[in-house]
Amino acid sequence: MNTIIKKDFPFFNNNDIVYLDSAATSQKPQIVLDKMQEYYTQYCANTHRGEHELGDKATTEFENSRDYIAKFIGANTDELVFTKGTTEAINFVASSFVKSRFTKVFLSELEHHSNIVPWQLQGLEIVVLPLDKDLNINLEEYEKLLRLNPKSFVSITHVSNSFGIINPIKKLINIAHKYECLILIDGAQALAHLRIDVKDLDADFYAVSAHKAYGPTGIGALYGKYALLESMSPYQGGGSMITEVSFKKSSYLKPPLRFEAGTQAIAEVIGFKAALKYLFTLKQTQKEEDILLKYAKEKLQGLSRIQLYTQAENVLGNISFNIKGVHHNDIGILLSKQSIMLRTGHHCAMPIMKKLGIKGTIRLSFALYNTKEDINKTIQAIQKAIHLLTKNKGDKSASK
Amino acid sequence: MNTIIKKDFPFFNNNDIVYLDSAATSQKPQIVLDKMQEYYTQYCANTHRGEHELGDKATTEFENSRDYIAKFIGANTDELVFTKGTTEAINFVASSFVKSRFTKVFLSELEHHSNIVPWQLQGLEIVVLPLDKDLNINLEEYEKLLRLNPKSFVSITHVSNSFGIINPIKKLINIAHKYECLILIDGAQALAHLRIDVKDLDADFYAVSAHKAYGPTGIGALYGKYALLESMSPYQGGGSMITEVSFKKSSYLKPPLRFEAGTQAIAEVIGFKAALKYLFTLKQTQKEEDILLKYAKEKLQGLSRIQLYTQAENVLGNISFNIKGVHHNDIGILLSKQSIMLRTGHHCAMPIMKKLGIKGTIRLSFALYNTKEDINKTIQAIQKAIHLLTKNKGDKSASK
Amino acid sequence: MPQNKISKEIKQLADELELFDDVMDKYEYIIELGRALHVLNEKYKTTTNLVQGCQSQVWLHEYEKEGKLYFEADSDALIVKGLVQILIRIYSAHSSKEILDINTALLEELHLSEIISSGRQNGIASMIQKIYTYARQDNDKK
Amino acid sequence: MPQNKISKEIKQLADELELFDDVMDKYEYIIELGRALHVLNEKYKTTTNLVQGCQSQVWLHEYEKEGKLYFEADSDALIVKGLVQILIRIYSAHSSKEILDINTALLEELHLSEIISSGRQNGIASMIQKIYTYARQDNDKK
Ligand SMILES: Cc1ncc(COP(=O)(O)O)c(C=O)c1O
Ligand SMILES: Cc1ncc(COP(=O)(O)O)c(C=O)c1O
Repeated sequence: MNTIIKKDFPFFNNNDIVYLDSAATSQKPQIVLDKMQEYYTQYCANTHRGEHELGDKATTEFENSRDYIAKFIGANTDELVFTKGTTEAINFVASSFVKSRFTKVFLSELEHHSNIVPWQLQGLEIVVLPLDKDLNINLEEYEKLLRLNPKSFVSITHVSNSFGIINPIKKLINIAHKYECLILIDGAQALAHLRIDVKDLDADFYAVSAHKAYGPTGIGALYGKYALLESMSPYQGGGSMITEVSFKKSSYLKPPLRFEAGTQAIAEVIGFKAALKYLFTLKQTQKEEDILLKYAKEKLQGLSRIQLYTQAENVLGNISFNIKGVHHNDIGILLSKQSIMLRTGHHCAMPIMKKLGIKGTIRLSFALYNTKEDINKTIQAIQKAIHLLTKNKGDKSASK
Repeated sequence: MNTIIKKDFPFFNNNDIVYLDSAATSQKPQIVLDKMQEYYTQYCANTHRGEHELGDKATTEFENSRDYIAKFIGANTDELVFTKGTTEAINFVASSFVKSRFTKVFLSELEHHSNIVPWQLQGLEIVVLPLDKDLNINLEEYEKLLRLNPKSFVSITHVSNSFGIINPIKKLINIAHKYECLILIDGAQALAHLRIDVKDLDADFYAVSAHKAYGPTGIGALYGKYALLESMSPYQGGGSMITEVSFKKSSYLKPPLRFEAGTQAIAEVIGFKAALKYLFTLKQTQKEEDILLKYAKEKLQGLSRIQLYTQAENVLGNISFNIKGVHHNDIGILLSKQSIMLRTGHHCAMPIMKKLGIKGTIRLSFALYNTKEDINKTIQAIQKAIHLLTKNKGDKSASK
Repeated sequence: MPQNKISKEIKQLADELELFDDVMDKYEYIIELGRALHVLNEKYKTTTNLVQGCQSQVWLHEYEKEGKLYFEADSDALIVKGLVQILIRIYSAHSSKEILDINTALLEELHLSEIISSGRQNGIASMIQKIYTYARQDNDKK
Repeated sequence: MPQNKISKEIKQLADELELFDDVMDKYEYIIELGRALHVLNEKYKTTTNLVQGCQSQVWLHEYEKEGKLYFEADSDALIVKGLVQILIRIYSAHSSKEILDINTALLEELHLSEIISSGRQNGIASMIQKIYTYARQDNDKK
């Protein structure tokens, strides 16, 4: 199955790389590139402006994409605002909503920098939700903290980008609402792997990036409940978000257009839709991804001196580990030299690294195109790297 | 010459449209699409993160693009910050620099909404620089105002998107600096048409969009003098703009990376460079564009009931007009039906429209691929439209 | 989709418009419809009746008489006036129920890109929205 | 580009590294260089001497003796240590003038992607910068 999927991705037709860094950014299927090409070569025009037919066509495709992407995550069309990515989406909420209404934000220890720094920049105090030893949020502590701090703002990742932990989002949202808190979910690592239904989850905000889910760079989206979006002031000002401008005063369109100032990432929005459509037609189940992840974990556990950081079962998309006595960076370089691309380091999640007392990890992260073959090659390459890095100095003969 | 140029643009190979809306967004040459495709299909990876060779390659191409784009406008590499476009660039300066240092901003009456609304959103008072009758900034008034308000912030467009006026930027900057003012130049309409040298101009900030200069959507840049950038706090927070993150406090990288939070528009940055490289190799002079614009103006002046809004000679890239007694929108629709795509309306510049006492104009805007043939077809189509719109009711025979 | 008087009217108009093989002739016809549009009394050109478009302005005045909804409108642009005339022919003098039974997608049969436009700032699109909102309000009263 | 002792050293190292046709053998050699790196006295592992990389840390201690600059360094990662060793072989025991005469682009001849990396957060790249900054300061004093 996954070998067939690989064929949809020109990247894999062009080289023999084992790509295990999809949590950083995924490869893109041909159809996504084609759809963007179509825009650029057949109906390239600006959107939401003066109405010639070319512009109309571009606007229609743009708005159809919004519609599709919104439906894909269970949202209404008007509740989906395009942003550069998850990072911008969170900065936007921090600046246009949370800053003026809250003084603190509750985050888990697992968060990505993109769900930490935006709050700090707005001068908000961060309260940290503690984890259990398997890196799961301690639900009792969570509820206790919110009980003591009702009407607060909470922001939590759906899936951890460094340890694959799937947080019990529905429960977390439920508890948040019980204490009249509002909650943003960082969906950067979820979109490519889980069926998301923001209405069923009852999330207040949900942020995603296209490039981690087979889509182009430079585009992402924020879902927000319409009433919340309506209460928000514009994040940026410029063309196509106004109803009236004068030097004294301007008035703004309704959401989502209110929040989309200036020329949008038009080709990218169109490519984003194509990516989700591709994802949808694959009808890949989470099960198949689970099988691969379990396979990888099993193989890794077979390595001597392996250090894993969670035994949790609610894990998806990526595994982090270290080899005791070896620097993760050394492994990363030697794997790269063997055409295996994966990320080593702090994965933009310094706080959890610090808490675990490490500088970083080696991370395998998966997408639908990965195969057991990929895992086997990787394990072999890791063994080779360990061998080179740990054998005695000058013991040249042993390396062959 | 321009017919040969048309061949570089797949859009024109695909259809017979006369495209005169390049001030909204330009068409893209094949080489730009190819370079983005190359990234997506050969070395697709995230940048500035864990260092596998694929990511290194992507980072190298990304930073080489920065280097090229910076040089193209005469800036140092470290002085170029990538943004979504001109709109975001101006919002960024308004939020991260002007807001905390100034209470007023001086703008010309010609400004685009993207150079008006961002200042309003930050609560800054706008002081309007008056125009002469030909829509040129009154330099005496300008100097007088700045003399009375030293150490202010000024923001002015290089080229007007609605009337093509080229402002005497070097002089304006000079005068601004004489009174210790700082000045941002909105270069959205200049990049595709003029050789820009920010150092020679001595601009403090200069903002551009790729998509108006043969580049992709979703990317633009802000030039800022390094000392100014260094004094600015981050605009957004997230991955890859930090040196250290903890829940208590984070520290940030130096410019420009400090201002580039989260995954960047990688393919678009690479495409942006390709666009400017294409523009550079054409070595098209401003003269050839002048000839076309003059030709169009001459032809337009031949129409009866034509209303032009400036007789200035320092005009570039676009012409706005109206036909007395006819709504611009009616002309727009009928031109579109004749495969001529141009923009009618307020062109995101309501204040100047209001000042002229009009709702909008019909705008021809040009790029290197436009030909006299394009103009001739357009004039014919306008004549046909005027004919249909102004003949007596029921006078069917006259339409043939 | 139920067949009612409105859908028949749309069908008939579509057939009529299809007779033009030259698109410019079609628009000439629309312009004539625009010229023929019943002038809207100035007192109805109010801010409430204004449906703002990005390009042209449309004023729409609605009223109910004997269970039927009536629409009168005007615009500052001629082609828009013609399109407005077409929409009035379609929607005026029908009950709110009849209007609500018609999916706006049906208007696509007219092949007038200006009528079904995704540009949310399109005056015509806003006018259609206003017609339906009015019909919904009227229907809710019952 | 002037030919001096440093450029000759680079050339010689490049020739040496080129002998490996298997890239893993080459890195094995670098690892060995890393192991052989003279241990940096703990007292020099200060924050000022730390050149922060995204991945690994490098401490670089510089000093001048009889008109020549000397470099000692350490890292927490083994391959980086090997690369550091290579850089020390290249730059240590030369005058600041000799160092400044060498364009860093010359290092590309080594074909070690980790050494000339565009990642501005690369520890090795920062180390090279620090070497040049020190050489410039030393040169300015004269
Ligand atoms: C003069 C001027 N400034 C700013 C902008 C905004 O550029 P963008 O929409 O690419 O952000 C435009 C484009 O419409 C413009 O013409
Ligand atoms: C959990 C998580 N949140 C946020 C982000 C930021 O996403 P982006 O870089 O696309 O803005 C990432 C991606 O690195 C992530 O993994």
